[in-house]
Amino acid sequence: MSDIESAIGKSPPRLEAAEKAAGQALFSGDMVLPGMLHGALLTSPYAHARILSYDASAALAHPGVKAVVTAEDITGGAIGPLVRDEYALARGKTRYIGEPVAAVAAESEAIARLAARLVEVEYEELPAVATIAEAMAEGAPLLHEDFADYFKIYPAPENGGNLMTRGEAVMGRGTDGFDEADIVVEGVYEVGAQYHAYMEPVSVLAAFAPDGRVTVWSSTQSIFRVQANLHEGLGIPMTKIRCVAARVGGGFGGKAEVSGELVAVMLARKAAAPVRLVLSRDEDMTSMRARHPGTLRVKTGAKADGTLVAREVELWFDAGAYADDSPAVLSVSLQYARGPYNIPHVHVLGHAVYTNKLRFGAFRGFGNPQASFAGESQIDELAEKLGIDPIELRIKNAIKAGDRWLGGQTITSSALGDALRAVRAASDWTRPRAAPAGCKRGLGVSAVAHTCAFLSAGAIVRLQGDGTVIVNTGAVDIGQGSDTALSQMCAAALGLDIEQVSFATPDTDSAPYNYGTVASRVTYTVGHAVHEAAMAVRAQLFDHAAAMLECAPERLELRPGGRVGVSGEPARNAEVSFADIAGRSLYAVGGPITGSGSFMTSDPLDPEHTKTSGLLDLGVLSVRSFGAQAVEVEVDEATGAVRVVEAWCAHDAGRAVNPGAIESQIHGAFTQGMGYALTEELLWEDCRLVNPSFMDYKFPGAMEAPERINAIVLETPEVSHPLGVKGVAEQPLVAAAPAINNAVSAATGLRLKRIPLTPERVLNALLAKG
Amino acid sequence: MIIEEEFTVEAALGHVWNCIRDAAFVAPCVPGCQDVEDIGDGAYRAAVKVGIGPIKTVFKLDIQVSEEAPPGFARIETRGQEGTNASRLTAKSDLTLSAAGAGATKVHYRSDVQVVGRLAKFGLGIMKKKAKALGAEFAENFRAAAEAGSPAAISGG
Amino acid sequence: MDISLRINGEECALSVPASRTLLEALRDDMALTGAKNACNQGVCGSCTVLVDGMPVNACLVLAVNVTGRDITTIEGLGEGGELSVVQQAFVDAGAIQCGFCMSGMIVSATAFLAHNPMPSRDEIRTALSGNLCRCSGYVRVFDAVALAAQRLSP
Amino acid sequence: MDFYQPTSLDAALALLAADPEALPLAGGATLVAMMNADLVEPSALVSLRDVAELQTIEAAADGGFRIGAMISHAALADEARLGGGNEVVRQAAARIAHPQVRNIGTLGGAVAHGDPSSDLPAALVAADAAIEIAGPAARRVVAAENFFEDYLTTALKPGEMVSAITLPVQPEGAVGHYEKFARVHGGYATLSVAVVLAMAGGECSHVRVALGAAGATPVRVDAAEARLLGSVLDADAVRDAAAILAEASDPIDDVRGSAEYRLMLVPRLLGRALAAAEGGA
Repeated sequence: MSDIESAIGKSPPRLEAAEKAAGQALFSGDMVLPGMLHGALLTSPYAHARILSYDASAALAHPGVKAVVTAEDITGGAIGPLVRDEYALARGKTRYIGEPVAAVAAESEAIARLAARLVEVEYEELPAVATIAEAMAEGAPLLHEDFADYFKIYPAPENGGNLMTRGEAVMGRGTDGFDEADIVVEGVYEVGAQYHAYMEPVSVLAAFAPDGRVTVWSSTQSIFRVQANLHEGLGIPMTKIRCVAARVGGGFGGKAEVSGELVAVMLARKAAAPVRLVLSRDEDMTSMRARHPGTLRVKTGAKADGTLVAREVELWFDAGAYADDSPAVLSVSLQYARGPYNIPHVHVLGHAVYTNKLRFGAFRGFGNPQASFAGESQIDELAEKLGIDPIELRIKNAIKAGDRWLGGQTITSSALGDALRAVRAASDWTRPRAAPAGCKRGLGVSAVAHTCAFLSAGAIVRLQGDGTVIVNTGAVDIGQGSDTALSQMCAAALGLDIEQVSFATPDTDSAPYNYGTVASRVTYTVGHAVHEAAMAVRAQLFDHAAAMLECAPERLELRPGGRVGVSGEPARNAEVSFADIAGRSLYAVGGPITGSGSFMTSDPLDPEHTKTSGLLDLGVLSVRSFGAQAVEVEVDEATGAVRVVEAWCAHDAGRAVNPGAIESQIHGAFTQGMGYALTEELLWEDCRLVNPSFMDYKFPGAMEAPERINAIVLETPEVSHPLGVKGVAEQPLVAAAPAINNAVSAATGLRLKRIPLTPERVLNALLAKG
Repeated sequence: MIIEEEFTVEAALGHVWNCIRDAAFVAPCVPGCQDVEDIGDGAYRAAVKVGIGPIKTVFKLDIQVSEEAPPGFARIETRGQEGTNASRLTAKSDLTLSAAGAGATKVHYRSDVQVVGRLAKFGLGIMKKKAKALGAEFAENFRAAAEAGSPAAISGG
Repeated sequence: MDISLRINGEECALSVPASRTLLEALRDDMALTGAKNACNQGVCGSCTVLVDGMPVNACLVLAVNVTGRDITTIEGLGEGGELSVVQQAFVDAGAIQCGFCMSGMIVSATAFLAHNPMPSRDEIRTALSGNLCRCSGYVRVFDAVALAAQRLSP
Repeated sequence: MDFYQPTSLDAALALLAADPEALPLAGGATLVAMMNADLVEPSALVSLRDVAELQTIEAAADGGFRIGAMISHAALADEARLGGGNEVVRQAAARIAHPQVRNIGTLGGAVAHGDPSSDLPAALVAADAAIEIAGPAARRVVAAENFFEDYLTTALKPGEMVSAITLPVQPEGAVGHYEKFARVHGGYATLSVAVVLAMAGGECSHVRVALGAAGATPVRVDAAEARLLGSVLDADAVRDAAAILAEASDPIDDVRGSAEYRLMLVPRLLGRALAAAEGGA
């Protein structure tokens, strides 16, 4: 790395850190506009019911109420990223308790909330299905009778009743491969529903200008997904939709698709006034989305020497009342059900099923946490039966550069072996752990792979009058630090210091298209476009400099701090500054210097390598990065309580743009994965969510934080990226639950197959084991 | 949330059936029941005061006997709300009466109650215990009333 | 009701209904939107402010009940546009990610350090047990408080 | 909603008597949380903030303590004088939620709320505390054990409020210990065991045990304590005592644990609490 690219590998504080520390950061719930009204939702009290009629008269008569909207105010079509099975508000039918049915705009939030309860809705209750079993039972009531007619972008099963999607992939000889196995292990694993618990509940501010153009500030992970949904769901042409990202208080996938934006826009339109809709915590937990709960039957076969030969998985996801991202989550989950190993014979089959519960959608890891909890737990069971050290077994079968993933995509670089060796050494793997009286301690391991290139992204880099540059990508920083990292990549490409780069607030009026801050993609995918755009600016800078210095562009070089000079002649007069060039371009020759970049992930699957059916086009998802974790836990034998003592998390970032930010992502993702493993579970009684509050849904606090989380950032440069970078924000969550489960096994000898590992479940298992 | 109660009344089946189907008779036995109105053909309206500690409210209920096989079985559908729709209640209850020798009657009722809204946020565990206690209290009141005399003989609640 | 609160050293007259929480008064009446509402039940700590120097959940305190008291919010920690030592330490330690919990976190840390100049890591952990964060995993948050303590100590 | 800030207990009581729908506002940790959740809409609030009489901790002549209702959990947790057997109350206050709530919540507020899974009720029963009640007509004292009647239901009559808690002088050498098990630190207890224990010559000379989150009220059984009295707190004695306590318990099923699990924890946490108290003796 020449000193030109010095902006990479540094950990400057985030660009917006000071603003956030001062309490000045403006989240959409903090924003106020003159004449602004407040929105509130009326949600369905029934899990499944036809909506017969509305009577908003009482609500409208209430002093301070300015507008009431229901499905009758919908002026667009159905929405949904993969199957259009949903509307801005429940339309014709309501399909889960807590589904938004109507909304009110009023002078205060209190009035809006009270008036929302005055909107009378006549329902005709229908039988509901609370579980996958009930939903798939013969003659079960159908949530989406006309599912077959919905617009879809994936191959859906025909007349499957409540079956939303069925995906399958077969590699090598499929299950016949088990005939090569000396030892086979099989088990059924269950995973609970995890809530994102972003600290900022869903919030939106929408305002129409007199010309009918709406501006929406919202807490979202993708301003373009908001724009697309407003267009599809309300029929507003994109020329009349401007989406701006306010500061976002965490998303973790929960804000990848729309949350309250359509309702706020409907209210703002009808009330002809700006409307701010901010959900309360229990509304957010009851009405929005969570991670897919489900069941995975996994079977793995290996030779006596530890060579993995066959893997079979059958997976059932409860997808809730609307698809949201479910078909994609299922496809990704299946693609990771083989695990990061060279298993030749694989057969994976998955189903996602509609039930009368809130929608299950994108959440950090996107189906991989479920598959990895089952797969990585079973690998440890196999290691025990084979009498091989769990890390040895993983290293032996670890996938390497040049190998092919399930589906046929070629692995461009793999640091899996390095990661496993790193955590083995760092955790002093073989040293037995002493535990206080009444407790047992153990060390567990897990391996992980996840993608970081997904769909498309654009970038524009513009030279400013003083020779600094501004980057505009439309990628929303939801707290993971992408504003800073992308600015660093741009600075590196132009030899600038980070202070010489500013980052444009994501705004559909000015930003190039970007799918969204999802799938660990921003560093790699958007980074690609930023680099390309910066190089386009570099070329224009060199053209100008060549003229100004009267030499061929090829003889020029970038010099740190925003200068272009003749290589080999360091003297002052043999260089020009970016500012000089900017002046020339703006006022003399050539016109403004702007570079743009555009990138599309394309790594088509190979049907010869893997037969698939019912899966999404996974060719738009590629470039895997690898990692491993070792975790030490302490189990209290009297209560069954599990505590994480310490964790060692090695993850390959290709080339660490901002090492500090990557370590922070590892700390946060591991802790979120620890919550998934130990305490976090949404619970239903039939179709009613019973713990929609932070009082009853517990995720790790300061007291639960491990004594140490050792973040180990590996750097195996990614050949397919100009700067060699990869994204790692989801991996550390994916690896946590299986590593913790394996550590509990090491400590107690138990082989638990259901998360979260609540104290009650652990104690009962301890007693059953005797 | 399931509330199930089974108790024996020292009175003849026919008599117990008449008692249980007479709203004016049953109302005083329901703890917190303030008034009940018979709207005809198995439909009733009732107001029931409910409280746990400082939380006090009145559920306005619409009750409909949806199925009936006198004198042994009745299915009752209930819908209600409190605090201008702050919470909503729906319940499906099955009531079965059977002769239990020597002029006694076994009363068994099982209702599946769903509460949504502010009261549901409060905590299912406590609500179940409270509901169970209300169920037991009703059983005790009804048994005493049914054994004491016929519907007409009942004094105010 | 007409009340007066001393907010960040400035006497503020307000007329609020009795049911208005201090959090609502700060955010809606005083446009001090640093304190956040992530749960409104006193569990998450994102609404932490100081009343007479003590960290409290502003969502559980009625504005009328703290009339005449000294209220300190995140906006009042810095001096003349400069970040306080604790605020700067959170920036420098890389503790801030999405930032939504940070106002409450920094206010809690500030009050804690005022009474515990050289805390152990466990004492820092206990002091912040009422401030939930979903992004950081708390590692850099503890580092930031330790850094602030070091910079504050003579 | 009206709001009053009287400066004397009598004035507060008069205000409460004038409006049966009015409620006293102590710290607000539970009351304001319920108001925020739309569960309670009092017609008036009588703030006790400026009632000095309720804000004192006095060492009583007999060596016990009289603690004013408006003492915050934080102040109670920092009260070094609450040692020996009364340590159980100090520890319980220190385990409530987290710093912010401990700075807001008050002893009187928590006691009047009467939530069996909160921390102070069981500790007060184990310490054999008495609840001083001030009413429009008269002042009366009720033993903590009889004060808690059901979920969120106490001996308080309309217009009455808790004015103070008196902790008795504990037996010589007694040690208090509050053992709380919750899914995460600061959460409501799945089960808690409050113990006051004195040992003499290696044998148990005094013991009071109360369980939190084990029923509608704190669970205490004479027979369980009798089984421990005179024993060396051997495993059998602890197991039998725990069985008696479990028999008298009727815990709820909720997200913090099933009833069965809570009952399973009774012997385990009782053993741990007694060992900790004995260690401290």
